[in-house]
Amino acid sequence: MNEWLYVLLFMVVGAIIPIGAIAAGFIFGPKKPNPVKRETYECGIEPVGEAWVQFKAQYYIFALVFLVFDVEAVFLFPWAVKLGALGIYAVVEGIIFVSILVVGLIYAWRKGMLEWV
Amino acid sequence: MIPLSWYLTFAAALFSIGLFGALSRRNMVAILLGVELMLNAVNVNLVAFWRYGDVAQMAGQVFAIIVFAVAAAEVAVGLALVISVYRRHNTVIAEELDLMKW
Amino acid sequence: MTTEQIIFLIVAGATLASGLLVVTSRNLIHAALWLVATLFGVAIVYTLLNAGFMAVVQVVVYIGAIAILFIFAVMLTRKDMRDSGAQLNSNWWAGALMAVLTFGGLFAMLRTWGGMSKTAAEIPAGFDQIAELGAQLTSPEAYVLPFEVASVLLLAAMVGAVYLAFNKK
Amino acid sequence: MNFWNDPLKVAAEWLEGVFVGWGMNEIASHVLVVFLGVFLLVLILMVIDIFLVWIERKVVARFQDRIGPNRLGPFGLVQPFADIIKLIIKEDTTPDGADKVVYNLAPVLSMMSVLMVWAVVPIAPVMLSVDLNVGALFLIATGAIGTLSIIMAGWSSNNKFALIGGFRQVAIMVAFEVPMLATLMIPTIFSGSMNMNAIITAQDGLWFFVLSPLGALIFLIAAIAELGRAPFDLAEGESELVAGYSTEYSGMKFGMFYAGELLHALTFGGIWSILFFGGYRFFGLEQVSPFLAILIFLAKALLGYWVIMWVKYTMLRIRIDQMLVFNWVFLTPLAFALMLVTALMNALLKDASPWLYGLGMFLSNVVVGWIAIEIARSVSRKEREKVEGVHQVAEAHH
Repeated sequence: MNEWLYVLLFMVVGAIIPIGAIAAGFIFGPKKPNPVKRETYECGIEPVGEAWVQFKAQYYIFALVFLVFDVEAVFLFPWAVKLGALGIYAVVEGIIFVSILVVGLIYAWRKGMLEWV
Repeated sequence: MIPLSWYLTFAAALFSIGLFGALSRRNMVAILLGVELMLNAVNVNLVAFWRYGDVAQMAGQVFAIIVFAVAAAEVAVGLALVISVYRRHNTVIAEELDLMKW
Repeated sequence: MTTEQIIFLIVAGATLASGLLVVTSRNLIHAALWLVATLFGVAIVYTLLNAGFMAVVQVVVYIGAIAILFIFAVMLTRKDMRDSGAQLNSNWWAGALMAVLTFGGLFAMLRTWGGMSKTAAEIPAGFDQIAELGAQLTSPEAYVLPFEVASVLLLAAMVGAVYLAFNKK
Repeated sequence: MNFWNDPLKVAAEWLEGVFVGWGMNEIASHVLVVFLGVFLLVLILMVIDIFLVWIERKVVARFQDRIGPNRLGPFGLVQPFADIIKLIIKEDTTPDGADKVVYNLAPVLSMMSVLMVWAVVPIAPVMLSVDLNVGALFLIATGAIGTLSIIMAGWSSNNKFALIGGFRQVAIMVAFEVPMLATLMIPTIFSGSMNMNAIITAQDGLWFFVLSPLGALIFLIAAIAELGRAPFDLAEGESELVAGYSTEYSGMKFGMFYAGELLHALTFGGIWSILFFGGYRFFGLEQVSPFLAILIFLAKALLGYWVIMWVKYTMLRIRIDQMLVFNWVFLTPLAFALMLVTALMNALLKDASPWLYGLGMFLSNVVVGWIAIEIARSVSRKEREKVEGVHQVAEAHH
């Protein structure tokens, strides 16, 4: 049997438990909404404007660098699994692989993109 | 056991949906979403061919991983382009970028 | 019909439905979240294909990174929360026609191909996919060049994207 | 085989027999038994989670020289149940303009992402939950779902604080996932597998902590940042962002975020102990009985959790810019350098005796850590000189 079926069961149970808890809160809790209560919280004063705020492009850069290293890890995990059986050449390949990417990290850092301006 | 045709049909349908998205949406980010769907459809095909061919030959999975890398690069540069265009022209609608048209 | 086939049909149906919602949602954040659902469905399809590593990678790369990148990009390029105006361009019917024709063409082509109804052989016991993948990715006879080129590609993408997102006017 | 040696299998076989006796077919009864097993595990986790609230409050009280909850029941043990009743009978509010579906889905996903980690956690030699060969990466995959739930909560609340808090939290989580990925490769290199049970089995002679103390330290730092706990808790730095992404949540939905965070901390304690401290192993004691193995694992997980709490209640909050620079410029290169050095030493010392292997690994860790600290020290000295002016530093040297 496919072992992922068990993971699926974990997912189902992992969803049932919080849904049940939230449902219990929904059933037993009072429901007396009023316009002031439904206002979004802004430290007690009336909300000003929309929730949309101008974001820094830095957020994009963080996600971008993460994406690149994430994909890198996808390549490196099979490499790490097999490493014990491979010779020193595989280690050298890995070092080349990582150092090429570190150049990118250094570039982003030198450009001041990793700082929170 | 699921026949190979099911996977290929599924991938073809996903690819067509992505194609529709890439051709018909006005927002550039949405166009990239469509491209993502198309790349995923290709990956489904690659992995399916790996499974239904010679399993010891990992070519299908290796190609799929390369496609992951390509998809990541495509999204990173594509969205950076969108952000750059938005800063210069204050729009993300593909049709409004008609500087090269006459 | 076996249980596996039923699971596949449900997953495939849900995946395609959320795929349709990706390309038709007015709200781009919703579209990105539907993309997450679609990609998760594709990950389940990978597990049905016994490619567990691909499924996990799909979740890690697409949901963990690419979807987040999309949401950040949407937040960075919007003037207000609400979406106004048409989401589809004036030639959307041509796009739809192209999509239907592509699907029809692919389907017709695949039907005439001999290998369609092929069924998969059992995966030999003790076959470690990930170790095999690692061996082939680093073997000079196999895919070591794509392995290193992928690194260069990612470097190029990172440098290019950092430059594009940050060039001051 | 008896109940004492393999309780799960005995119970499962007995139950399956009962179900088949009721006229069910075998596959259905097997799936049902597995479902019940998973349900039982998750329920036990939730009960532990309830007591984690009590443990957390007692421990923080000790750190701050207080007594902590002591009114309800012996040692205040009934207190967490009172907390739960309070959460249940609170009104469940949804702010205007919130995206209802996404808003309600976010706490469920948050809890689910934590519970799913336990699918790959081996709690005893015979209780392997699911024997996945991608265990280490599965951890990151569930983390991805957690990240998504935070961004969903922040966006759907239609609240400025929630949105900014959610975005900051996500920026931190994705940033610190990179050194975590690199340190996850270190046990993978040692054991030649990503399977959690194989990683534990490989720690036969030496715990990986001895082979890679620096790796364990980096993993712990990344895990704390991933949890969004102090000193990396600025997403909900109360003085700036109210409660971060969970600002608008009330009642049990907030409870899910809160319980999820506590359970996540315990889970990371458990993962830490599996990756670097031998999981359920303790000098052969785990062979005596699976029940003892569970206790050992739980003790190790709680010890890891205690370390995380210790850090939380000792350190001050770090500013977000310092934190991200620390990660990208220091921790990420260090983690990758350590991973590559480990790979290199592993290839060089493959045929050496276990003692030489262990010594070489340990020393290479010390050397990498020492070089990193020296570089960091010289950089920070330069920074300080830039800020304070040279003369003050010179004075300090006298």
